Amino acid sequence: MKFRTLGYFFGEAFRSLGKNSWLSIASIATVAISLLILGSSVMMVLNSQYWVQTLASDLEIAVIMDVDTPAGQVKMVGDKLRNHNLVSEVTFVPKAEALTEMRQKMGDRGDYFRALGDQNPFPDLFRVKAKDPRDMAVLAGEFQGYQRVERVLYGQGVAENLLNLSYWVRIGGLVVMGLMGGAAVFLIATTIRLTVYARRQEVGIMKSVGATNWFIRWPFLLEGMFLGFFGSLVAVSLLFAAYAVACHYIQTALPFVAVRTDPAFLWQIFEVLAAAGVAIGAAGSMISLRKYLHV
Amino acid sequence: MKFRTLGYFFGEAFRSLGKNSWLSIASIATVAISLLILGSSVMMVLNSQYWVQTLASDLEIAVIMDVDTPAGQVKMVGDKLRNHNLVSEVTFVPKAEALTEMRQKMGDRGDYFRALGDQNPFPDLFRVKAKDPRDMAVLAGEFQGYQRVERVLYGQGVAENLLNLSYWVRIGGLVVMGLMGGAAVFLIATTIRLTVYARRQEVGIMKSVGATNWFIRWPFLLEGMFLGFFGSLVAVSLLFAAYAVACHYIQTALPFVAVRTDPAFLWQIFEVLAAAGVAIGAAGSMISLRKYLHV
Amino acid sequence: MIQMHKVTKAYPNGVTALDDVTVRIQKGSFIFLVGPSGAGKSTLTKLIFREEVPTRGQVLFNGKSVNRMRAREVPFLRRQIGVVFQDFRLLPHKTVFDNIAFAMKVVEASVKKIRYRVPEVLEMVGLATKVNVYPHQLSGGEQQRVCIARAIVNEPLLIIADEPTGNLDPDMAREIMTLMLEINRRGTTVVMATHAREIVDVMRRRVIALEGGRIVRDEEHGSYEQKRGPAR
Amino acid sequence: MIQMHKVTKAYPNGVTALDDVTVRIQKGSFIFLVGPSGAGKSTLTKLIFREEVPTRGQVLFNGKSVNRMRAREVPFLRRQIGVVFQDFRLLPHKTVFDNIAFAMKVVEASVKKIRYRVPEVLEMVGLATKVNVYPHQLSGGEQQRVCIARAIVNEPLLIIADEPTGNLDPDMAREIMTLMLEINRRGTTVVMATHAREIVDVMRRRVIALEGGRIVRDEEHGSYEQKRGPAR
Ligand SMILES: Nc1ncnc2c1ncn2[C@@H]1O[C@H](COP(=O)(O)OP(=O)(O)OP(=O)(O)O)[C@@H](O)[C@H]1O
Ligand SMILES: Nc1ncnc2c1ncn2[C@@H]1O[C@H](COP(=O)(O)OP(=O)(O)OP(=O)(O)O)[C@@H](O)[C@H]1O
Ligand SMILES: [Mg+2]
Ligand SMILES: [Mg+2]
Repeated sequence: MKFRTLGYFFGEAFRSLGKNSWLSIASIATVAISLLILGSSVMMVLNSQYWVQTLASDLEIAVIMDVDTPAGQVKMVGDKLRNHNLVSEVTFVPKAEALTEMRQKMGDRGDYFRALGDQNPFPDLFRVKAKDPRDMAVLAGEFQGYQRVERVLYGQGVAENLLNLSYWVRIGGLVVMGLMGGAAVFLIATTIRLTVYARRQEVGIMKSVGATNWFIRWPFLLEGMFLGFFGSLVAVSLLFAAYAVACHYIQTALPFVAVRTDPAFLWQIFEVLAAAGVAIGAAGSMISLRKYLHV
Repeated sequence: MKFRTLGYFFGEAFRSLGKNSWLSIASIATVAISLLILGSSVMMVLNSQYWVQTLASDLEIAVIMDVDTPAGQVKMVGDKLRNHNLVSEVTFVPKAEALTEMRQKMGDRGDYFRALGDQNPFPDLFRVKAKDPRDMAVLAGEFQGYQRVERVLYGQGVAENLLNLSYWVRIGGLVVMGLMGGAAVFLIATTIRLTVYARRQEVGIMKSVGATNWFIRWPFLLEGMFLGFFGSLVAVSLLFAAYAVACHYIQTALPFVAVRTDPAFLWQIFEVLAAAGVAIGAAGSMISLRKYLHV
Repeated sequence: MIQMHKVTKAYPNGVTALDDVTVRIQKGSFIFLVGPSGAGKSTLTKLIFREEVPTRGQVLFNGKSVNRMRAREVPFLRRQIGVVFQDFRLLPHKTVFDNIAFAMKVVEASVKKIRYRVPEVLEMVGLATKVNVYPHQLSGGEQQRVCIARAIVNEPLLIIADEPTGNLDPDMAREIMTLMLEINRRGTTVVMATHAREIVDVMRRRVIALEGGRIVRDEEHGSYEQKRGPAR
Repeated sequence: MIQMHKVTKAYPNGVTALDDVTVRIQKGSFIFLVGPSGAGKSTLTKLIFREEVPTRGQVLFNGKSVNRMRAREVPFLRRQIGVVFQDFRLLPHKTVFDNIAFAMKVVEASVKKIRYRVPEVLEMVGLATKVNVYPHQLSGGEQQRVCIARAIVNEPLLIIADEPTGNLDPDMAREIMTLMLEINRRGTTVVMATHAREIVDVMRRRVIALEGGRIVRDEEHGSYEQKRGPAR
């Protein structure tokens, strides 16, 4: 293939884009809508996973000492916890603090603690964070065996539930993404198939003056790829705009929900969508052309 | 217009559906995908609204009596509450029960209540449900004025928040539905536009042998409406199947979430989607034909 | 029946296809339009059934202005005119039968009449055996004859035939001409654009010669070319 | 150059367009294909550039079997053959220039050559003024000439012309025939299906007459119709 033929291919692709402008716009819009759906589900999945991870890493194990443990022994247990290689963080909550905390948690009804007078029925305790939340069950079991530890609490199953949830969110997200991706390819294949269908006569004429299949294919293929790419640009712009708004809203209204806003993440999303757009456009063109090339 | 011409219109519409079978399938699939998206957002909105409503109607006002109120006066207040015409339900929670309940709520740490010995610092109280959750603020103010009522609690703003949420869910849902509906019309208009574009030559020929615009339009219009209708059938089938699965899952996994499964609701959804499908098909055809009828 | 008064047609790209043409065509007449390729013959016929509108001037059909006609009336104008298009214009997704039946359905003819009339006209143009095939399955001449059959099927007041014998062998061309004459004898006006010298010279009807968009000759019993001495 | 051996072509709908045709066409010859509408002329030409494949029999082009050829080779066969299609087959979204240039781009001709050659062939067919218009903006005869220009632009080994003068006036037809003869004189083989009796009779070249899919006549210096007495 000579270089000038390459130029011809690009020229044809662009000319066709310009000439069938409303058709091009429709195709771009279709790609954009599909990728928008795809993109938002990707973002939702990644974010909810991220949130669950953040949540999970906030989970802690409460190691409660016997009420009457001497301070020395409490310190020993604390050191042991701090030096454990699966533990990332240990906070000590002395008796006094525990009482205050409890009162706060009880809110209005906490007033009734006044009935307790000066007694402090609370023990010393440690809040322990695991490096990997999945180790919590193991750690809890281990801590239980330490001396003068009355009991170990770690959310009574919340951690497992959250981790489970994260797993299901990932699975569900993959399913949704798969479906949406399929729908997108289908929509674009349909669109491009129709444009090729509308031009089947032309394809026949080209073949009858001696054009090879690839000579006919390339301009269509490039056209499809450009359409896909432009569509992904539109999708990314809209998606990022909507995401910025959503992030702002979430961060003010639901501050405890973690969202990802780092440029690397956004760039990755852009890359994925652009690649998907181009691939979808190319795939759509190829699928559509197969039928009409047997002239 | 003569009756036989009507027959011709239907005949043409069906022949074209059959002849361009893959095109028909593509269009039906497009309609189905669009309506599926539309339908799921409708269902999600309606269900979340329903859930919020159910939640809100579960909300109650706690009317807390002075700790030392004599039983007679407590009963009087109870009667007054029960006879109030905005109140739907009143439950009496005597002191003893309140203590037990409190202990349960405190879970393990509740053990520390043992320190209280035989003292019961809790008052008698009533749990009151309003007929309409929106009246709660007014009722709470009124109850506050009753004799020997120490204080009135009603979720410290939870009710308002939920009602607010319900409002925002409705608004958000309408926005999503509007967008999805628009996308659906656009996709279908594009599809039908392309089929008409592929047949623009035919339209020109028809006009040049003396066919009126409506004579040309009707078969296309009927074709579009059939495509839309079949698409909505597919969408409804898939939607209901998915909904059945989702309901089953939700009812076992999240029993506190209320879902609507009454046939009237499903029938309504079907009607809305079928009408939307037909309307979308017709609109798509009309939009598409406009351009090529000026031959 | 047709009157053109100082008609000029310039296409949007600047080509002037007709230039100040004035012509009057009587009801029941048989007219040949001749002239070199690109002279404006097809353009002239297109003005009559309003496929094109003139840039300047007036076109009247049965006393009614064609170029000032409202869009709603155009189909009813066209139903009075049977056109044999130079490029055939057959509906590709309809069989020969349905192509012709379509022209009848447009005027809401009865199913019975369609069943009777379509085979009849196909017989006239010698295509009785090709009722149920699609246009792309026909030879060039056969397509042309389907187009002729469609033009005559509704017994229009006027038949416009643009090069109706271009793809036909001389025998078939003669038959088609006989058919046209027969139809003309029954009162239908016929306007035919043609390059078939033999036919024009034999028939000796009114000949309007165009060249570069102008009428250069209009003879009552004319020949294909300017007479030089006696007719051969 | 072309050999057909016992070739039968039956279309899927059962029509037998060619029936046991055996013919041999020498390199450099000029051949007329005549016969009534639907005789099988177009079908015969379509077998040569493999638009259709025969139901039975062999078609050879330059000693190579056309009907057994692999799909990949077909474009290269077609590039050796310039075809004037009966239905023109111009690309509707390309200008006259681009329609012809397309045939050159297919063979990867240089931009310089295209710029030089396209106006040259348009000049030959008398369309120098219509370089930048689209096919639908041309008259029937002009479209036909664009198709002729496209067929000759790559200087093919063989030119197949299917009714190339059907939409042309006699003067223009004569010019085109002169052009074809000129090209033939330079060594190009020409196969022309035609109904133009005058042209065939004047040129006195080899005439192959088809009727109902069979060769009914094959004369070295033939006329359009069976000779009855001396040529007129
Ligand atoms: N749609 C159009 N746009 C621009 N120019 C046009 C259009 N149609 C025709 N022309 C030009 O107008 C002139 C007359 O065209 P017309 O089709 O009337 O010729 P004609 O006499 O029918 O020729 P032929 O015998 O070749 O069919 C030609 O030069 C042609 O190129
Ligand atoms: N694709 C097709 N499918 C079915 N039948 C066909 C097809 N093409 C041509 N035929 C039939 O084959 C026969 C020969 O057709 P062909 O086109 O070869 O005729 P022709 O000699 O070129 O006629 P003309 O002079 O009218 O162009 C005709 O009866 C025609 O109806
Ligand atoms: Mg013309
Ligand atoms: Mg032919």
